[in-house]
Amino acid sequence: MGEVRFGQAINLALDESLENDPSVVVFGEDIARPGGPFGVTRGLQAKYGELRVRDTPISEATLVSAAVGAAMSGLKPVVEIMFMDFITLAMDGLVNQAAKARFMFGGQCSVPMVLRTPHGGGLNAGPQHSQCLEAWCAHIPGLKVVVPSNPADAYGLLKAAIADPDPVIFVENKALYAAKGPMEDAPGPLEIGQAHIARPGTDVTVVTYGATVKTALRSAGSLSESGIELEVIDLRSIQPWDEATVLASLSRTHRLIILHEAVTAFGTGAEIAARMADVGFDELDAPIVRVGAPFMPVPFAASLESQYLPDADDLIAAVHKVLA
Amino acid sequence: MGEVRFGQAINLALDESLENDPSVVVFGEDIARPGGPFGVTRGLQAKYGELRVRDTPISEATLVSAAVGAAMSGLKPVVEIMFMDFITLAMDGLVNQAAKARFMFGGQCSVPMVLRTPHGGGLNAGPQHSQCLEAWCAHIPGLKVVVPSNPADAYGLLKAAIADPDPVIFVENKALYAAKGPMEDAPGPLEIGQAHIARPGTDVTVVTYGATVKTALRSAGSLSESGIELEVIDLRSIQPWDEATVLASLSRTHRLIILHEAVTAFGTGAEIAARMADVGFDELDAPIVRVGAPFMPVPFAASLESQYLPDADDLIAAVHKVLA
Amino acid sequence: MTSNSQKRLLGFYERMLLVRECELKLSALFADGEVPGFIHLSVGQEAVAIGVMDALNDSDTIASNHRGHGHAIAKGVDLDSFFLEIMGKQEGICGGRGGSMHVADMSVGMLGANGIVGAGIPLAVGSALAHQVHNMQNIAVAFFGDGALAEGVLHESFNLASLWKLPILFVCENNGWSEFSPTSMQFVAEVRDLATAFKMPSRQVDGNDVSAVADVTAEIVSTIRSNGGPQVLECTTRRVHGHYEGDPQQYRDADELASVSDYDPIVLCEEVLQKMKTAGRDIAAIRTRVADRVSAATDAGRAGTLPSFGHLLADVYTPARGA
Amino acid sequence: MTSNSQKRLLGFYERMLLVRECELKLSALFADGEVPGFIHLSVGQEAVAIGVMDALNDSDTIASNHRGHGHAIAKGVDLDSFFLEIMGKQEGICGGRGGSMHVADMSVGMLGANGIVGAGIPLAVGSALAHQVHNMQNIAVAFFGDGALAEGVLHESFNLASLWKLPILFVCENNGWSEFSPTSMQFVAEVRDLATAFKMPSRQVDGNDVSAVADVTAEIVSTIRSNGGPQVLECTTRRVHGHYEGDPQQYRDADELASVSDYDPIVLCEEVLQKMKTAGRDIAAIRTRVADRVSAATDAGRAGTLPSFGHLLADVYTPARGA
Ligand SMILES: Cc1ncc(C[n+]2csc(CCOP(=O)(O)OP(=O)(O)O)c2C)c(N)n1
Ligand SMILES: Cc1ncc(C[n+]2csc(CCOP(=O)(O)OP(=O)(O)O)c2C)c(N)n1
Ligand SMILES: [Mg+2]
Ligand SMILES: [Mg+2]
Repeated sequence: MGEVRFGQAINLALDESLENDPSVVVFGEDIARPGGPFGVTRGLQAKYGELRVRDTPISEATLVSAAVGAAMSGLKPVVEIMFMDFITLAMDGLVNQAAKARFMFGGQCSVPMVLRTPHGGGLNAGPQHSQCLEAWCAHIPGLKVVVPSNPADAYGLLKAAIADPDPVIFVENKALYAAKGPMEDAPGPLEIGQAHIARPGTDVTVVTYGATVKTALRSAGSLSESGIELEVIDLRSIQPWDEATVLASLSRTHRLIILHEAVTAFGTGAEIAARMADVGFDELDAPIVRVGAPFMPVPFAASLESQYLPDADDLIAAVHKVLA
Repeated sequence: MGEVRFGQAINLALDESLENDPSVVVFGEDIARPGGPFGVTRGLQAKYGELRVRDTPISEATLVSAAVGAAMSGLKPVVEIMFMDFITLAMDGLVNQAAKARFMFGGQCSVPMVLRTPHGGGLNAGPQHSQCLEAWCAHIPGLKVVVPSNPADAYGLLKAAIADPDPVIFVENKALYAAKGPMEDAPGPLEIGQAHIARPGTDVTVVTYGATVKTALRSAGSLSESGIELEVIDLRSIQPWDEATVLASLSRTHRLIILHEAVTAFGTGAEIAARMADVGFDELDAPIVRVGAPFMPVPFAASLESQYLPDADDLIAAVHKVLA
Repeated sequence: MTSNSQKRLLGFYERMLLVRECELKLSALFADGEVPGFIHLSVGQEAVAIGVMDALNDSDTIASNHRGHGHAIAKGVDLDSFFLEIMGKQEGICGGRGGSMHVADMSVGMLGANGIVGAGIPLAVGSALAHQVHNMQNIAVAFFGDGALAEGVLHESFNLASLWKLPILFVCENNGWSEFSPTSMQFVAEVRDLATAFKMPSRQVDGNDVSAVADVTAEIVSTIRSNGGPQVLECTTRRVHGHYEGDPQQYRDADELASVSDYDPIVLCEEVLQKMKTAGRDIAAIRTRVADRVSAATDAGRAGTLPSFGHLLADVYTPARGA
Repeated sequence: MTSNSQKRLLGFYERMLLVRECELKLSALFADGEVPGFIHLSVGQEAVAIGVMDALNDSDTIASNHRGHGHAIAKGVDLDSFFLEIMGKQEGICGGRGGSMHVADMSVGMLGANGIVGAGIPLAVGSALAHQVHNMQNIAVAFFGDGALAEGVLHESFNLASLWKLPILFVCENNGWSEFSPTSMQFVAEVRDLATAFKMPSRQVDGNDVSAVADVTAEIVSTIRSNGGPQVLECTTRRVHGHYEGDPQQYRDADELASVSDYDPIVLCEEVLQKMKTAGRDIAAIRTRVADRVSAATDAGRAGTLPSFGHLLADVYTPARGA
């Protein structure tokens, strides 16, 4: 298939899922006729009709809860929340309904729905349009949380998410939409919960996901020139997350850094660090260092946001710290 | 003052705050005339009138956002959300408005509001009336999160929270409402962000907060008989949390356990463990162990819930693990 | 000879009585400590559940609320499994994980009671969306109280259902109270005015008159099934017990509380049956049958085992096929 | 001689023109890369902001939305600080941390633009609550678009405001579009019907006729100030530019888009001024003044410094007194 863009890969996964499974429906604000705020859902309504691909009113709470009710009644809804900041309006549906229905009804039903939503900064979109709130979802038993880092993974993980019987939060870093990457001709779904070693290395394990995988790979390239070999693990999904792969890597490198765009404090990195400080304790030769956003809202001004976002320099400083 | 109950201490703090500051208002569902679902706000409307102490409709999203707007306009609202599970309905107000207003408006205003809400199990109230979601709030820059463990602290921390210029989430474990504890005659406010060493010890540091402080103290008592001395740190507030006190304790005991009722994964304990695996790494002589709820919704049946909740046995097992 | 209308009414009577006796039994079991947690009874409101459900099929879906025992029983959940659940037993319909506030039975289209006020409303909207996409003539029904009227999802759901012409019936059970506060302190609009604003037909019915509820619902449901779009039904009724069992209801006016028995839907039904000259033995037979069923369900509930914790962690997500 | 009504209209004209010229300048600056992020312009909708704000005092509060430039300018935010903010400068009214979607000025009761559709509505309710408790005759105004009508907080806020008789005016700026979707695909109810359901008086006004907006608002506001409780005002208007700058509006019918200039509130105002035989030099003077102010603000914006990151972390919470 050659090179595709991240957004295209998502479109393709939606397209094929709609094509192959009549129970798949797609809805969200401005996703159908206009094709989505980032153009990701373009063409789907024309192809699959107004019954299955719908524009909705601005009613996030009801959209998500309706997806739950629809999933309990035989559909596989893929609902889009335009910016992850807006899931704040829909947490009841996600947390009290979607996440719990299967368990609290004694396994009588599953809730096969996907919530797609973009997170992340880089567009100077300001404090209410840039947040990375995936750690919230990962804290909730019953939800799965997937964060792809490149087009091929976005495709494979979204196919898997739509096929998954349980509710999956599918997080798309909006800075990636235009990114290009290679994709096989007839790719299959990826397994949710399986990490990918994006670059093998011997000195420091860097665990990351989403847009910061690129940051880590870039840093790995430049550090390699000075003889430091990072092993970059792309988690792909943070709930469940691939503890075995991380632990195995740590057992080789004995040094661990976790990198993500979300606020460091109480973020995804905290769980990985905490877990490794327990089960991986004997393997650790250095402090576990987390690299993430500082404890503040995402500031608007370009000069502020660029300093706010964790970057290669931050990662390299952390590498030097764990190697000191 | 002798012994008071946890609920009474909260009532007293509200009463005095209403008395001393005409800008304090209190509202929530069934809190005024009926005196609150747990009787905590009893008598306040009779004393301070219908203008300042109000029953509200069941509209959590608007209650919290209205508290924000009121706080920006000169009031100090104390809003109650009946169960912490229901903050899912009000996260926009908390996260996108309350937490960010000061920062994103360049410091033009503060948002002096308090959101009181009960968390926790033990009442067989089931999966939608028992959750501990404080880690969500602690992940959000701009919010403070306070969780008292006893009546005197509840009083002192609530007085501080109401006086605080920033939004404070005040979390009350509902299993504590009837608990009694000593209180001084004219107690002052406590400082938010300062932990309390509830029991000094030399062998293992146990960091906890809220209802599980009692669990830790009980275990400490019984372990002491077999010569193991736990140092029990009651965090009192988890955002900000008292890193210095925890680190100092770890530097004495070299062993760390974090205990809370919330789900372990991606919970408050993760942040504390992660931080100590970084800044406290050199002090650690054993894996950091977290004790919390398993990764599942809170089950209803008494036989299930009692096994679900982390208890003294779980803590003692963890102590033996870090001492092994 | 028993006329058809008499037969129909006897059916309503028996089903209402079943709900009533189940709940009174649960109340007693609760008082004795055999039911954990807290329970909300629909005593006095049985005509709504029975009347509405009379018009529904098993393939229609309902979403209920915290006061959902009547909805569950009326929709056809197995009574033993129901008692077992509320008593927190392994054999309960939800394995003891949900209890009173989360009784559900997917096999009869009962998508669950709900602990979050208003939350069932958008769930039912989603279910109606599924019916519409599947084009199966099924409908979804959302049951909610007057207290839920103040939740934003009601508004969003009214709009979405009307905009998309979904096959859904919104049933507001207006019992005048929302916990310890009267409706007048909670909500200023009338349900019918809201429905009108959202361009949905609405009806108001005496929710304590089971025949009236059933008749109106039957009309409405047949319109909805023929692609008539969403409708709203407000049933005025009375809450007899406290908000939850153990609530002494001190906030209620003594006269008002005393008067609730005048509206008892079961008593009213029995009066009509008597006017119809229904044979006393028919009523007596119903009473016996109901008492027997409730006592059998109680026995079943008591005989259930305490759920074991062991396998729960593996059951948060759907097990992989073949696993 | 200039009559009083002429003077008033000239005032409106000048203020609307100021909003317009500011936004057109921002549009150009955005195209040139001098404004980061994205911006939503209110071109064509200026009469609403200017007309409504004419009835308000500095101590009245407003909560705005993503399309808030007009509201901010009309409420009196300092123009230099406004440009500085939108251009992401340290000296901006919010220190460059908020930008276009978060312009706020507490000193004139502007509680902020808002990036969350509908979110300003309950904020204004809270502000009105503060006014009521303080008993100061101040009122709060919520500005929101037709798209926000579908958010649940609207319903909750209508109810709470009406229940508590809060001094609040809900202003719906109905420009027929919600991003790329027409209102007809978004919301089925009429604003006035909702207001009526919630027992609030409501008015509908041609939102492109600044005098009409000002007159109606003045009436409403004086009623609210005398403890008349909440009211609703719907202003019908047109969005001229895209949802955000850079939006090519391909989803809009060419004729409809072409017709928007017929409704331009500034052109309409100028026509009335001409009918009143207003001296050409008065209008020319206004144009010059406005152009000068905008160009001064642009210069100020450009002269601003890039905000420094250093102290930000210490400014998430309110510094301790004396610190
Ligand atoms: C979101 C939410 N808020 C508050 C509650 C607490 N609560 C449970 S029932 C109830 C009153 C509901 O009143 P209504 O809808 O009229 O139902 P009724 O109890 O009268 O049947 C309240 C406030 C809740 N369960 N969920
Ligand atoms: C909660 C939320 N959902 C969606 C969006 C994205 N969004 C921004 S503006 C807008 C349309 C708003 O339409 P309307 O309220 O009519 O205002 P207008 O843009 O027409 O002025 C949408 C969907 C948002 N910012 N917040
Ligand atoms: Mg009620
Ligand atoms: Mg609009």
